Amino acid sequence: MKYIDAAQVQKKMGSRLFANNLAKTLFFLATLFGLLVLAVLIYRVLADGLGSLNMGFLTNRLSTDPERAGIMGAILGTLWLMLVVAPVTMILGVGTAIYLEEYAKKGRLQSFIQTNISNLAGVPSVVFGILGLTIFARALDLGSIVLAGGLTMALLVLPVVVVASQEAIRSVPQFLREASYGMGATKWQTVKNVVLPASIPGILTGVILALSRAIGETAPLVVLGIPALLIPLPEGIFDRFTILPVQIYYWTLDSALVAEYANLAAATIVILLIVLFAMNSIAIIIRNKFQKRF
Amino acid sequence: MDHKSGKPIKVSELIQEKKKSKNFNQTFEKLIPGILLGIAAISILTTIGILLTLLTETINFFREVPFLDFFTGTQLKPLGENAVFGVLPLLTGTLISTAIAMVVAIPIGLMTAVFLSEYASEKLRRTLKPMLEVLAGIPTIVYGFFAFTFVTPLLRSFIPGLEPTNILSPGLVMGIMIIPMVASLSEDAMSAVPNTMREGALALGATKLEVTWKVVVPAAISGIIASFVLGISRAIGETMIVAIASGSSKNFTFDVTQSMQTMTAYIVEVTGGEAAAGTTLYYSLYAVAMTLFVFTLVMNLLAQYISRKFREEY
Amino acid sequence: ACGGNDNANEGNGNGNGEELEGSVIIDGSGTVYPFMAQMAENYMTNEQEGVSVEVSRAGTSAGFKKFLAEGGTDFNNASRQIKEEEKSEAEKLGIETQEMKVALDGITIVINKDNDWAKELTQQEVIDIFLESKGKKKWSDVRSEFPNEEIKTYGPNENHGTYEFMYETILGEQDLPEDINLQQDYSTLVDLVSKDKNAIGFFGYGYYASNTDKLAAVKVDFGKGPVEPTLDTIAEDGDYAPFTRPVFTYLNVNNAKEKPEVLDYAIYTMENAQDVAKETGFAPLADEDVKTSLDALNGLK
Amino acid sequence: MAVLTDREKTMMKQETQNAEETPKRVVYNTKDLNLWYGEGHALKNINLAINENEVTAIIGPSGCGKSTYIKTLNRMVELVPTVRISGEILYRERNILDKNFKVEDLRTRVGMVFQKPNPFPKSIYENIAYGPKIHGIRSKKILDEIVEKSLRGAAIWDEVKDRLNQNAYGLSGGQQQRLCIARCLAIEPDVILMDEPTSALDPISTLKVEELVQEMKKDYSIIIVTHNMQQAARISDKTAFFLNGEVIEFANTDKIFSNPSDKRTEDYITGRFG
Amino acid sequence: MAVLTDREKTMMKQETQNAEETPKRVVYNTKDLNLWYGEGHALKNINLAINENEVTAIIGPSGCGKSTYIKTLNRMVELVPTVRISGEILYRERNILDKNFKVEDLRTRVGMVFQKPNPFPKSIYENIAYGPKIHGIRSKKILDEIVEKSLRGAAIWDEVKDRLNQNAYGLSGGQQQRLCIARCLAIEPDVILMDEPTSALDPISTLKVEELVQEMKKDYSIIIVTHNMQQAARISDKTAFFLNGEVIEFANTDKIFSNPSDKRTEDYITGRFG
Ligand SMILES: Nc1ncnc2c1ncn2[C@@H]1O[C@H](COP(=O)(O)OP(=O)(O)OP(=O)(O)O)[C@@H](O)[C@H]1O
Ligand SMILES: Nc1ncnc2c1ncn2[C@@H]1O[C@H](COP(=O)(O)OP(=O)(O)OP(=O)(O)O)[C@@H](O)[C@H]1O
Ligand SMILES: [Mg+2]
Ligand SMILES: [Mg+2]
Ligand SMILES: O=P([O-])([O-])[O-]
Repeated sequence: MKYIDAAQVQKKMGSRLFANNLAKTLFFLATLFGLLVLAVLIYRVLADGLGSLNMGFLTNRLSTDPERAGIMGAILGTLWLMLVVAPVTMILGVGTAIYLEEYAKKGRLQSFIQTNISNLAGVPSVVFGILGLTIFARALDLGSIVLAGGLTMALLVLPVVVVASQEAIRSVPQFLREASYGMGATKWQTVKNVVLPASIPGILTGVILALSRAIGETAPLVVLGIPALLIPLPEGIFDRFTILPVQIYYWTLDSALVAEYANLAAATIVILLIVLFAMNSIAIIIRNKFQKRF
Repeated sequence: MDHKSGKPIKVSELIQEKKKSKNFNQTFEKLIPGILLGIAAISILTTIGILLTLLTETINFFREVPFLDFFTGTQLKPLGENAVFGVLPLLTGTLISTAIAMVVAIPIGLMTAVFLSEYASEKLRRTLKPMLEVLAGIPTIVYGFFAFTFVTPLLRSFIPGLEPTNILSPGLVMGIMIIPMVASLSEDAMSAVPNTMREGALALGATKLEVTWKVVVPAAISGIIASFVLGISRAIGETMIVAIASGSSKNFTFDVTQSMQTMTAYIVEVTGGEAAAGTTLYYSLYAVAMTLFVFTLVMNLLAQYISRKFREEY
Repeated sequence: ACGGNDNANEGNGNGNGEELEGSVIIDGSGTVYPFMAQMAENYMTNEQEGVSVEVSRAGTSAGFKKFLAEGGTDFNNASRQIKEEEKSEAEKLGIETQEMKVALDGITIVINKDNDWAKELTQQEVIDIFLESKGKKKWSDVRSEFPNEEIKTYGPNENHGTYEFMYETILGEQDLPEDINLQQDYSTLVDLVSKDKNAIGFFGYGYYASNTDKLAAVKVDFGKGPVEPTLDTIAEDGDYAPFTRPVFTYLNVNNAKEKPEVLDYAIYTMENAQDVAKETGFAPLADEDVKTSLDALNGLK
Repeated sequence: MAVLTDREKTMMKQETQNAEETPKRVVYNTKDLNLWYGEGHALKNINLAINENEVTAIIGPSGCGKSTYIKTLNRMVELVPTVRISGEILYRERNILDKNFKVEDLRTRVGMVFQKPNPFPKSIYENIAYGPKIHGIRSKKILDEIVEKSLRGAAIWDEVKDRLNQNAYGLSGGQQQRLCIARCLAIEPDVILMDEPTSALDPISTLKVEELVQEMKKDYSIIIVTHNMQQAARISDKTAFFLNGEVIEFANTDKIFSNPSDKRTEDYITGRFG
Repeated sequence: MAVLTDREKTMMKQETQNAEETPKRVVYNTKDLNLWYGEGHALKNINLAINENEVTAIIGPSGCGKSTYIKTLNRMVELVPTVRISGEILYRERNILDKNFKVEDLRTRVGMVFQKPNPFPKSIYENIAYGPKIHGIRSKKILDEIVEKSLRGAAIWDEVKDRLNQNAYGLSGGQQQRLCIARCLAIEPDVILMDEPTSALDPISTLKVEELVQEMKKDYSIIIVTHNMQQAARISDKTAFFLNGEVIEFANTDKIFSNPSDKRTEDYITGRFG
């Protein structure tokens, strides 16, 4: 007995193929949708921001007067912040990764730390802000200075660095370690002289990605209490500071009061995006350059 | 054991000599695991720190505001003489914005994933993916600006009742922000489905669409659902977009054209505005943050559980 | 006030002395913020480059909480006078405060540009609109010829002195409407009112003055015909007097004694208050008010 | 030829007689087929005519193009993006390489069984019902019948009839492979392509599949790629020997294994290379 | 025994004579060694005494425990977390399995060369200098001398002397392997362990390494694991035959290859299994 009727199959074929093509188009459009929004977003930001973007805007201090306002303070603040975040996450992130990959015995403690890190990665950034506010700004009485903001941010991006470093360390072939042990090297010598140098590109990529995340984060620092108007330039990690995204935030909010602030916010976004783009490009270059060397 | 070159150096003797002076290094070597463990413990300390700070102040909060009042109260008036602390307005704000975001992110993200993993040629995939990654790398504050200065006015031009600050616009923009996340995690899950499975279906005369919906998606479903859950968690925790574009009305409403406040935006408002230590208002910050933390933690654990437990065996 | 301490000689109120360093932390009124921000900016650009003056705007009441605390702020801007309980809190903490009246402000009732019916209201009508008890839900409830549309009321939230001035002085401590939209940021309020045809809101004159392209101010009839709030009508004995109030900043005297830059800034503020007030949408003080404050400050040296 | 057992020889003889008694119709006629993966020329001037209701075996050393050829027959090879094809493949007189020819159509008529069993991660029942369902058969009753018939056809019904709703991955490798055959039978194909269907199976499962292939010949035309020369000898009517993308020899199986005309064929089947 | 060439036989004879002329001192004495990977019993009651200045070959089929044994000799096997060991291994009379014995010390005296060349991704110079440096030798002059001496010792000096600062991964596989041997010589070990050092190399490189091993015997004791029986026969003095984690036979190489006492040894070296 024939169950499958060839004529029937033929008849259905047309509509099935049509559905397939329709779906393909739909899926393609869906993919384009995200990119279209990206294009509109960038266009809008450029259209609003380019007019205000000039040397003065980059080098001037903040001001309530949109004509005179500049983002030198925010740029310096961002730099100082990175100067805290980079070494702290690097030390904590790489240290944790080395511990997990090279020293920890596979077991409860190790998987506990591992789970903990992946959960930390999912904690909303505003909660980190509260942590920073409570511990660094208040309990340690640092106030909202670069150091407090940097430590908060460092904890926030720590999981990124840990995970990237772990992957980098894991990708160092076992035979290199064996070669080193075979020479009578101790574990730490092996880690320091063989494992770390070989995994540096991966670690650096992770650190750069973490930094670019930190550069764009706003909520934790707003929670930490960064003033809306801070004219003096920060001169060190113990100064109060502002950063680019926070500046964007206040200018966007106040654009209802002074319409030109919206343009300042857009101009700041342009700078922020350029910085992020540059950092990501560096990360990609490092990744491509040092991939697959064994 | 002198080597044939006949040179006077005896490395093994040199090594023996050096060994005597290496005591410092040896103690250092012994300390290393401890030091590294200490560093690794910082991540745990961070979690403990979060939990402790949230918990202590939350307990203080519940000394002043009854637990039930907080979780069942539809009124949130944190300021003034007769402050009322009901978290429901914030919860609805959070859940509604999350729902709007997911209505955007789930279908578009999934369709994007399907297109990239099943339909796009390798070359197209390699150009589209990095562009989506750019979308994922844009700071949320930029999305906030975009929602406030572009999307809201755009929506207001054809939704008459839409308030200047409303939950709809940030919800939509949040959805767009989450698309790349859903897309890339779902795509990973689908790429993990072995090709032999696709070939099996294609060989039966199935079209790509049929292969996708009836074979690939079901096989990758755990990873796909995990990506949705992570997206939800991300939406719940998102702060700046709503803080900028949704205003700070603490209305208990389900009308998406209205201004609503999310838990995250409340935290920003309270800390940015006042938060003089010791007041109920100050404690409420922690109670809300605790609620937020628990929500996202549950979501993250759920995502991990789903992708671990229901991982298909093929 | 005694003049005999070490720091006194260093603090130089005339701004032509030696370079100062350090920081001055100011919080409080959002109404006063534009005034104080401008003042701070002038001070830092023209006077003392080395001093960092930070101005925030949590609102008068919230600001007092930060002011009256261990290691609190140096100044608190206020759009109302310090309250009794705040004074006793200060005493308890051993904080000596110095009141500095800096300018005059008029509570301005703002409406949407497209609102063509409520451009003039009587004082009573304004009060009725902002009272829950009067139940004015629709514009037609106010005057029958007004449109039959819902009134949307807006105002700053309870952190703000402006709210309290409204509640205590104008409304006689009666509740505002249940559904009034209260906001933390004045910018949000401006935005909301400018986009809602049925909106009516209230805040300091300055925020109206810098947004005349987006908002309209209601001319209030206090019995002698409609009065538009302007820098001229806003004065303690001016036509807009019933809605006029002085705005202040409060100085932490303990800090001023410890930190010469704080006192220096306080003196600078009073010396320039009248000019900056005009620039930022406030009515200037009378000369004698300035002098009273300056004398008190100079006494702290 | 020591490689062949007596049983195999007898079988071969029977087949050959069969083949001679009734001249068969051609299902697949390949003409001057060339195929490139990018720059790699994987199939060179293939000419082969494959008969209805026969088992045609394709043998040859690794990399000679066996899989490529069989995958060309249902155009599955096009899943590799770099593929270029020239020549003609006539299936039932129509050129399947024609742009207008719908691959879905072709694949509905031509089933395929792969080297590694590849059931879907669904229930046994759903695995079989998948094909009929996509072709629009919804009726539960008909589906039930198809499932039973196909599983019987693949000689696995008795082993799974009590657990049709269990996941297919609970089956052993051999059972999975027969399930895949059943899945392929469910859409009642005309031709069945098999790419080393037993190479992942243990000897007993292999035997079962081999018997099944013999059995199915009645109803289907079967083309089977195999590494295992004994298997080709045991079950096929015709054998094609591929080498470096070329067909070196194509003839009745007993001829190939007892008296190959090409030296390279002989070298290969006597194990001198490959 | 057809497997051995004449050259090999001659060589064996010489060695054997040598061995008989001067009785050698024992470097490694393994007593009742047992080793488990988790539940898997990989080494069973190993007893072996290995002589100074000899080449000892370890042969046996895949998985018999050759690598495991040789890695136990420098306790490298402990890098696998699940390993458990019982018994004694005396190196120069001291039990290396003793808790107090520092593995770093042991490994400084006992060098190891691995199956796959594993230079560090550093310059050739740095590869050789690595060992001396970790042991605290900093002087550039001394390091220079060590590098030259070691590279000469591994018969690769002439090939690389002009590009000492280039990355070691630029070398061919055979050169890399000799570099690894040189690296191991740089710390002047007493014993050198080699785990199939030539299995990843081409025949010519293999020959070079084999010659080198012969050469190095003067100064070092060498233990070499090999898959290649001819190699064992060519270069070793003693041979141990492992099977399933046991030492089946341990004797002079010529004895093992010409007249094995165990049937299994004979089966293995005549290629009957493995
Ligand atoms: N996807 C591909 N891309 C490029 N070249 C391929 C691809 N698949 C196969 N080839 C090449 O085509 C040639 C034929 O491969 P094919 O898989 O058809 O061989 P085969 O006879 O099936 O071998 P085996 O017995 O190992 O399965 C080989 O040289 C192979 O390297
Ligand atoms: N890391 C490990 N974990 C568990 N078992 C292992 C491990 N390494 C080796 N084994 C097991 O121990 C036994 C001996 O392995 P070993 O590597 O010593 O064999 P071998 O003789 O060197 O083989 P080959 O010639 O293939 O290198 C094998 O059964 C192997 O599966
Ligand atoms: Mg193949
Ligand atoms: Mg081995
Ligand atoms: O911000 P206020 O001036 O209303 O306190």
